[in-house]
Amino acid sequence: MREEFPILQRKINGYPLVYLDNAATTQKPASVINAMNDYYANSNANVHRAVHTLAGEATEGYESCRTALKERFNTDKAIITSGTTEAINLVAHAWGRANLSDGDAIILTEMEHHSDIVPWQMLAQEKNIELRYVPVMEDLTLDMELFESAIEGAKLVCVVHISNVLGVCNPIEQIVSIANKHGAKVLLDAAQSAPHQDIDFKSIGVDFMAFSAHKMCGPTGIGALLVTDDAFEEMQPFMGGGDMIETVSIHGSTYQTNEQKFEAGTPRIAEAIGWTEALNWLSSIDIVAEHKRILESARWLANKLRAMGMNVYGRHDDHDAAVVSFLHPTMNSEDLAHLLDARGFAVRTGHHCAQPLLDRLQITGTLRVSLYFYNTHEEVESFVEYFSEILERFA
Amino acid sequence: MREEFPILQRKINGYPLVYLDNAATTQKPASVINAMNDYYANSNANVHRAVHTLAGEATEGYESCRTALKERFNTDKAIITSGTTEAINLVAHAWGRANLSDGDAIILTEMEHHSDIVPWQMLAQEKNIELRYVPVMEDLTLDMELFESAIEGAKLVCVVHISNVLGVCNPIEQIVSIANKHGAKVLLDAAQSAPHQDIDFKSIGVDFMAFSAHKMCGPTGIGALLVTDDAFEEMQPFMGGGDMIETVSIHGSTYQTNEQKFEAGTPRIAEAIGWTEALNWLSSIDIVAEHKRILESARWLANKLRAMGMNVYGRHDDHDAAVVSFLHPTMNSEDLAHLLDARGFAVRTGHHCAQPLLDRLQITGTLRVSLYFYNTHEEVESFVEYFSEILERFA
Amino acid sequence: MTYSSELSKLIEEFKEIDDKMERLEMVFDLADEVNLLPPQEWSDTTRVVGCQSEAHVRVDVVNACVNLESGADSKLVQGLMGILTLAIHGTEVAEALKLTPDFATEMGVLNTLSPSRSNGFRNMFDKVMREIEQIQGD
Amino acid sequence: MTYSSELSKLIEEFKEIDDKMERLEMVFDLADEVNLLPPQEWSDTTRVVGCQSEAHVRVDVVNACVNLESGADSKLVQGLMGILTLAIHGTEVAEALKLTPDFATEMGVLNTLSPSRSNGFRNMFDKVMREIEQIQGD
Ligand SMILES: Cc1ncc(COP(=O)(O)O)c(C=O)c1O
Ligand SMILES: Cc1ncc(COP(=O)(O)O)c(C=O)c1O
Repeated sequence: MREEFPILQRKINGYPLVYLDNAATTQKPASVINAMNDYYANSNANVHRAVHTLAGEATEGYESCRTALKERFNTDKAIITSGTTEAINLVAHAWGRANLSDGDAIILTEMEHHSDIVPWQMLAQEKNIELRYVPVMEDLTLDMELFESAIEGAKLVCVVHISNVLGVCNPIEQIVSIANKHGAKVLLDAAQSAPHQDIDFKSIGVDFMAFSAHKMCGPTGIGALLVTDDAFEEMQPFMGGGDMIETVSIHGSTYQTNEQKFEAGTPRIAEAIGWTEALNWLSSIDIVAEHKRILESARWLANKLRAMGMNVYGRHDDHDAAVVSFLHPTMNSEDLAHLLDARGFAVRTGHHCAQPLLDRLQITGTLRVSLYFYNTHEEVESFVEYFSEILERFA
Repeated sequence: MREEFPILQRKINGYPLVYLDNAATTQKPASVINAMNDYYANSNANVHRAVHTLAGEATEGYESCRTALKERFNTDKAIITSGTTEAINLVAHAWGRANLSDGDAIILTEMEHHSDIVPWQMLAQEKNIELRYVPVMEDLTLDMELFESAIEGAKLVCVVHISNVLGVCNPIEQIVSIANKHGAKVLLDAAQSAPHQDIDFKSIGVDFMAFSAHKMCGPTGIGALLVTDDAFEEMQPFMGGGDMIETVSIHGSTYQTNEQKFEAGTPRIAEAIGWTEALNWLSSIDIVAEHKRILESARWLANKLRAMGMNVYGRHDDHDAAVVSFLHPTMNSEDLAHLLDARGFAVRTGHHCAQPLLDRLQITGTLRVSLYFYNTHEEVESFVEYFSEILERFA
Repeated sequence: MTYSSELSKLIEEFKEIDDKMERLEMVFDLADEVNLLPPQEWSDTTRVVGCQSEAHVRVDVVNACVNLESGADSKLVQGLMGILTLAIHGTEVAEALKLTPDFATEMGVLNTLSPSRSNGFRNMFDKVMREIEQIQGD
Repeated sequence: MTYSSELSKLIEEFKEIDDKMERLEMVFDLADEVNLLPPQEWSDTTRVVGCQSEAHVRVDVVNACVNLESGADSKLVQGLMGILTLAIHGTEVAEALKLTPDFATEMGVLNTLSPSRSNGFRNMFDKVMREIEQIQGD
C-alpha cells in the first residue's frame, strides 16, 4: 500500500518521513493526484448547462463525486461543501437560522472541535438560543446522564463522532435514540470517523453529517454535508449565486430543488474528481481490518508511553481512533515536536482546535500521534525508540 | 505559449480542441498543474500552528498565495475564499448584515451576474433593504444618469467590472467617485476583469473586490476578496470554526484580527499553491499587449458575424473583454453549439447567469465565444469558416 | 428487447455512423418525423421540465394506439422527439409501454449529446410514458 | 553589519552544523544564557504575543546599557532568548538598536524552526527593540 503514496518516499532532514499527523490531514495516493492532474490536462471546463464535450466531462466528473458519496454512505442527499467547517456552518445558516428561535436550546459537548462550537455560539448570540454543553467525565466519555437531562426542550444536538484529540468514539446510536424521543435533530461531526469506519447514514439515524475529503485521502478544499430528506426540506438557501438558482429576475429569484440549491458558484470540480478517486481507494481496502491493525499499534504506543512516564489522554476502545495524545510531565510539547521533526517524525502539538475539552482536562495542549492505514507498526516502534533517545538526551 | 497548456493538445471528436469558453473558466499551464502535484506528492500537510517540516512547507505555500495577491493587486488585506461567489456572500454576511439595516438601499446593476444579485436579494428580504438596479441602455452601457439619481441614500454599490455576457467594461472610476461623494461603499465583481487587466486595488478605490482563480489560469475551489483596512474593521465574522479563532471557551470566543478571521476551517492549501503559480504565470506575460491582441480578434469576429446576419451583443471598446455574444436570427443556439462541438469548438450557450440582463435585452440566452491569452487569431478564423459551413448546411 | 423494424433499422443506421457531425445531422433530419405540436399550443401541461430549451409533448390514445404530438425550439430536441415518434407513435399502448430509454443509449444517440440534453431526453421519455399509463389507467 | 565577537563566534558555530538535531541541541543549550525572568514575574506586560507558548521578556537600561531578563516554558524559545541575550545584553543602547533580526537568519537558526516559531522570534525581537527605544525616549 505504501508505494501508492508518493509522499512516503520523502526524506525530512535526511531521514525518511514518518507521517503521524493523520488526524490533521491524510496523504494522497497517486490515483487521487493523477485524477486531478488528468482533469486539468484533459477535461477542464466549467460544469452544468453547457453543451461542449469538455463541459460534459467536467459535469460528469463533478457529479460522480456525489454518486460515490451516496453509494458509500447510503444517503439520498449529499451537498458538496468546502469541508466539515463549511458543512456545519451550512446547517447553522440554512437550517438553524430558519428553524430555531428565541429560547430554543442546542446541545453541544465539551469534546467538540471549534468548527462545531463557534458557528453555534454565533447563532446563539444572534437568536438568543441557549447552548448546553454535555461534560466529559474522568474516563474521557460523555456524561450521558447529564445529556439525558439536558435534552429536554432542545431542538438540535451537535456531537462529534470521534474526538480528534482523544480518539474516543461517542455512543451515537444512544444519542440519536434519546434525541429522537425528544424530537431533537442530530448533527454528526464525522470529520474523524468517516475516514476510519464504514458509516451507513440511514441506519445511524442522524439528520446531518459533516466531513472533509482531506482527512480521507482526498484533496483539500472539499467536503460534504449529508442530509435526510426531511431536514433538507426545512433548509433555506445559504449562499446565493450561480448554479443554485432556477430563475433570477430583478423582482426575486427561485431556487433549485436538489443539492445544487446549496452549492452556489462554480463548484470544486477538480477536487470532486480527486475525492471520487479517494472514495474508490477506500473501497478497495479492507477498512475494518486496517482499522483494527492501526488501533493495535496505537494501543501498544499508548502503553509504551505510559511506561515511560507520559500522561496519555485516551482509552483506545475498539471503535476509537488510532490517536494517541500525551504530555511529558515537564518537557514542552513543541520542543519535543521540533526534536522529533529533526529525525523525520511528523506529529502535531497544540490545542487541536478543541480548547473547551483541554480546559476540562486542565491542560493547554497535547502532543498527538495519529495513524492512518499506510502507517506501519515499525514506524510506531521507531517512534518509541527515537522518543526514548530524546528523553535521555534532553529531559 | 500554447505548448505550456497541456489541454490544448486535446482532440475532440477527432479534431483539435478550439477552446472558446474562457469566460466560464480558463485552462491551466503545466506550471500550475505541476505545483499542485508537487504539493501533494512532497509537502502535503495541514497548515498553521504546527511544528513539523511538511506543515511548515504547507503553511508557507498557502501564505505565499496571499503574498502574491497582495503584490499583484496592491492591497493590504486579501481574504482567501472558495471563489467570487463566496467572496460576495462574505461581504453580504460579514459586512452587510452588520452595517445595513431597515430602510437602507443597495445599488446593483442590470448587468450583474447572479452571484452579485442573489446574495443581496436574500439580505434585502431579511433586513428590509431596498435594491435599486441601474438599467442597461441601448448602447449596452449603464445609465449613469439614473445611477447618479439612485445613489441618494444608498450605503453600498455592487457593480460588475466587466460583463461576462457583453464584455462591456464599466466606468468604475466614475462610479467610485459618485459613490464616495455620497458615502456609499463599492463592491467590485472583478471575476472577468482580474484575469484580463492589471488592477491596482488601492488606486481603483473600491472597498471590496471579488474574483476567482479558475478564470485566471488557477485551480477550481479558490478565489479572493480584497478589502480596504477600513471596511475590514467593519466586518463581523462569517463562518465559525478552526483557524479563525484566537480562543474558544464554552462561554464565548475571540477571533483572529487578520484575514484568517474569515477563513474558517482547513483552507484550500493545494489550490492556493496552484493559484500562486497562476499569478506568476500572468506576471510573466505582457498582459496589456496580449489583451489588445485578443480584443482585435474579438472585434474581427464580431464584424464577421454581423456580416453573416447574426445579432451581436457587444461593442468591443478598448477596455472591454474579448467576448462575443451573439444569436442566429432563427437557429437555436444550443443546436449550433452541438454542431460546433462536433468539430472541436467549445463555446457556451444559455443565460450565462445573467438573466436580468437578458430580460432587458429581451432574449433568453446567447451563444458566447470568449477568448483568452492562449487563443490565436487562426482559431478565430477557423471558427468563422466552420460556422459558415454549418449555416450553409443547416440553416 | 425487440424493436419495431423501423426502429431497428434506425438503430443500425446510427450505429454505423462514426462522425459526430453526421450523427447530429441525422437527428436534425428526424425532426421532420414528429407530428408537430405548434408553438401556439404549447402550455405548462405540455412542457417537458428540466429541458434547457422549450420542449413540448401531447400524448393521447386513439383506438388503443399511442398518439404523440411534439415540438421544440431546438431542432436537435425535436429530432429526439422524432425518434420517439418513430418508436411509439401508432403502436399499441401495451407495446409502447414495454419500451425503455435504453434504445436511445443503444443507438448511441445520447452520447452524441451533452449530459443536459440527454437528461432532457430522459425527462421527455418519462413524461410521455407516465401520461400513457395515466390515460390507460383512467 | 558587524557583530560582537561573541555573536560572530556563535554565528560561525551555527553555520558549521548541518544536522538539525544538533542545531536544536545548541539552541537548547543556549537557554542557560538568559538572565532568568522567573514564571512568578510573568505578566501581560512581559508577554510576547503571537508566540505559541508562554514567552516573557523584561527590558531595562542600566548605565546606558541594555538589561534583558527573559524566560519561556519552551526551552527552544528560551534558547532563542539566550541568543538575543548574547547579542544585546550589556551592550550600549545605541549599539543594541543597530541590530536587525537578520543575524538570526544568517545563523540559520530560524529555518531550523517552524514558521510559527520563527514568527515568535521576530515578535520577541520587535518587542525588545521597541521597549529599548521607549525607555531611551523617556
Ligand atoms: C461577472 C461574474 N461574476 C461572478 C462570477 C461567479 O464566479 P464563480 O462561479 O467562480 O464564483 C462569474 C463567473 O461565472 C462572473 O463571470
Ligand atoms: C472532529 C473535527 N471536526 C471538524 C474538523 C474541521 O474540519 P475542516 O478543517 O476540514 O473543516 C476537524 C478537523 O480539523 C475535526 O477533527
